Amino acid sequence: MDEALVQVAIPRDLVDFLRVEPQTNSKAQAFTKAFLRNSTQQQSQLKVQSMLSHKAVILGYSRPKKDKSRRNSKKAKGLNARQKRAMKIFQIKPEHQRYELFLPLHELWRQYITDLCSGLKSTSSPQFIQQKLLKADFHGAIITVVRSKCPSYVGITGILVQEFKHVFKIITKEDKLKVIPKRNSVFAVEINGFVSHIYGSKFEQRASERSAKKFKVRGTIDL
Amino acid sequence: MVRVKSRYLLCELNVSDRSSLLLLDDRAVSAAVKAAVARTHGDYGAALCSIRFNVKYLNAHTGIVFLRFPKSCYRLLWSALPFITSIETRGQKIPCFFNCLHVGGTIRTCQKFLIRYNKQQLHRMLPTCKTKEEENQVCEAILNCSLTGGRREAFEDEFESEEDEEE
Amino acid sequence: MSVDLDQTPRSLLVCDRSSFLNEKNRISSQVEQLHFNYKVSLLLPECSSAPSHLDAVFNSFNSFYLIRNMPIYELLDKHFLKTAVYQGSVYGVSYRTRIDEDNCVALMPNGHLSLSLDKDSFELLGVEGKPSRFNHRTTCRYVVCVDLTDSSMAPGGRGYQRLLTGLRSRLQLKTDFLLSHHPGGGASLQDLLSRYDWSEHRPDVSSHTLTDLSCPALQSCDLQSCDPHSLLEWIGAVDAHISCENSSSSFLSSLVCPEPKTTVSRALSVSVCGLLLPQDVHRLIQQIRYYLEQPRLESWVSLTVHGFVDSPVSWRGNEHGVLRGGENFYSLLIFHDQTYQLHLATGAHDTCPP
Amino acid sequence: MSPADKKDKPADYQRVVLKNASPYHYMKVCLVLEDESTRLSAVDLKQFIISGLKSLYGEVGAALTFDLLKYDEDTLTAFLRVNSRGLVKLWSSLTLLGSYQNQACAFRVLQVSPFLLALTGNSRELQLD
Repeated sequence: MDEALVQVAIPRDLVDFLRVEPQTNSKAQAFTKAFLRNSTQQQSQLKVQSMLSHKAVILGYSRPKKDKSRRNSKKAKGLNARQKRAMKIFQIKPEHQRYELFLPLHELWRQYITDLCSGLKSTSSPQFIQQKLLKADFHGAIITVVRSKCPSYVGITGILVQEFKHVFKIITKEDKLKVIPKRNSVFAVEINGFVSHIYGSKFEQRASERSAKKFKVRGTIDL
Repeated sequence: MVRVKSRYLLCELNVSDRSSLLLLDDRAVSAAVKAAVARTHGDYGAALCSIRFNVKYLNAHTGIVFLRFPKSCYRLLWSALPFITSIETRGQKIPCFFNCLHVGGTIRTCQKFLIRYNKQQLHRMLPTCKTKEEENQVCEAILNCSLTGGRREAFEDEFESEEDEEE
Repeated sequence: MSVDLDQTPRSLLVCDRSSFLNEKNRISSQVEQLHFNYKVSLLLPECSSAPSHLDAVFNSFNSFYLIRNMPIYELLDKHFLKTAVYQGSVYGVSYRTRIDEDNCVALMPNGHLSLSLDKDSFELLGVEGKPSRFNHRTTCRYVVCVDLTDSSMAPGGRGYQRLLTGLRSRLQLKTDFLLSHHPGGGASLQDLLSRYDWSEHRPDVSSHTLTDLSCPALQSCDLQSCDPHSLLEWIGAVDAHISCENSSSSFLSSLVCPEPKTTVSRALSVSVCGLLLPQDVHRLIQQIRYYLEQPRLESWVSLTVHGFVDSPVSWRGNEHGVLRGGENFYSLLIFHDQTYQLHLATGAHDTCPP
Repeated sequence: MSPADKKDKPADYQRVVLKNASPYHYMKVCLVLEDESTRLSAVDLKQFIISGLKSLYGEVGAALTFDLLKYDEDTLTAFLRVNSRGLVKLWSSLTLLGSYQNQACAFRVLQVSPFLLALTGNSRELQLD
């Protein structure tokens, strides 16, 4: 509508008043074009000029600040493996290496297993208990090495105090802390008369990871 | 480099009637060898013969055969070859026997040997020609073969055929 | 793929030739080091009945005891150790156990206990041992050898306790057991015997006479007079009552007596079976030497002693196994001039005899 | 003999160790038949073993010489003697012999030894009860 208004011929009364003469259509068009070209060109050039001289352009990319703060908080929470080792967090002090100290832990573990296996009656099927035991935590259990490739491990009995990926640390009745590799040994766990055997080579996981792992059924297992 | 090693036996099929050679094909020779091995060495030999035994090449014009045997048992299998007295093909029984000329580790050495062997034969045979006519006959045969032998059988063919002519 | 069908497992034959009068002869140690003798067979040419002093030796071979289902930890019993093992000269070997499939036990006169165990039993026992020398690719057999007279194996010691609990509670090894002891050693077995089902056995003596036996002409002078293999073959053929009267064209058998040969009109073959002590064998050899001192028609005697096939040890406590035959035997040919030829033979799973 | 005689001979000590030198191997085998009343003569048995050799090792195998040293018709137990080089062939063909006159059978190889003497003193045969 505005465009139409611009292109409309100037009314007669205004011609006299403004002392301008309406040009012919073609001439007017040519003029408008030329005028527009001149004015706009100048304007864009100016803008670019001002942009280049005043505006700051960021060339690099920076992370949002929020991310950085989260990493800091995480770092503050825990220690890395080296620090843990240096601080001897997972080592049991010699004065604490006493069998009686861990007996309550064993009691707790018995309760836990009894709960887990819903009572552990003699009527419950061994398969069911085995399934539960596979996923259970063994800290506090009394385990015995029944078979091993290395003869000197055979026969060691004690309370399992720590379980790592590849070793069990157990404390024996003689208040000795023993580190036993899981590989190439078979362990026996006894709960209320149920004796289950654990093939160490197939058990090489951390206790937490084991709960998620699926065990495969195999016909025969060698150590 | 590790590879499965084989032995290639270069054998010549001797027949009384040369035209019957043209009836032969790979499968007939292979079956004849297998049957002979099974007879002389029983199930054990047949089993050895069932893996990596192959008739690699058969020239139906000259009766040259390349047999491939596994290296570990080629002696045993080789020992059965003299017991082949006939080959059955297309319902016909062709009386023949195997004459082993060379044992090589690769086909290439066998081929080289064959060329040398045929050359020797030629040099031995040519001086025995009595008349000019005979010599001409030999030359003609060579030319003939080079014409017809342009197909699959390269040079073995030429030399082999001359020798035949001589006989 | 292996095609070589001509190979056979290894075997060893040691031929010794010496004289009893030579101070370097080792015959007594060679006899004594083979602890577990199963069979002694004697061939006396030109003899129809055994002379009385030889007969007396045969009948005075030590008797032995068979204990049924004896737990092996009984051998570690404090009292038994004191009354028998420490006294020495106690021989024990498990019976009706096959060394290629079962666990075998041997108690040697020097107080060593040798157990040949399969892999599973070894892992259960928890006592130090060595993998067997004759394992093929995978170790499936272990040998545990303990010296019961050692101070660490004294009752109450750590090694003793470990072995005892291992045998008692972990690996409950029970076998039939043959036990014998030399009366000169002063050992007494009665206490152990009284606790189990046992029986006493006399070595089983059998003899028979052979007539018109063709036999090789044996000369003491040189070892090469007769090929040892054909000589052993002939002795074996006589022992197994195999006829040597064959012609080379015979369809069934072409076994012949080695040349040069003679014919003896009669011969006596005596054999004794059981758990025989090396001391008794030694006594027998002495008696044969006396016997040969009298002039005779044929001037030689052949004695063959077979060891137990399933004993975990052969000569000198070296490890022994059965691959095909498990043979460990020696054959002694004694001549009138106190010279002898000794052939010691072992099979594939055996070390070289002394 | 007389002391003079002994002194004549140099009191020497000779020791020779022969390794894998036995020219023959000896086998003690027992034939187990499905129908226990079947009787075989020694010639039948040898013929049967040769037929087994022929089926497994062909005509070359059938030409393998072995001796039937002793045969007990009641227990079907036989002593065989074979060249050491032919032991594996004979043994394997015995193993693969599965039928005699259309009845199932099996050879039990009881003992194999390079010494005939070893076959006569096998402690596994000790019966004490």
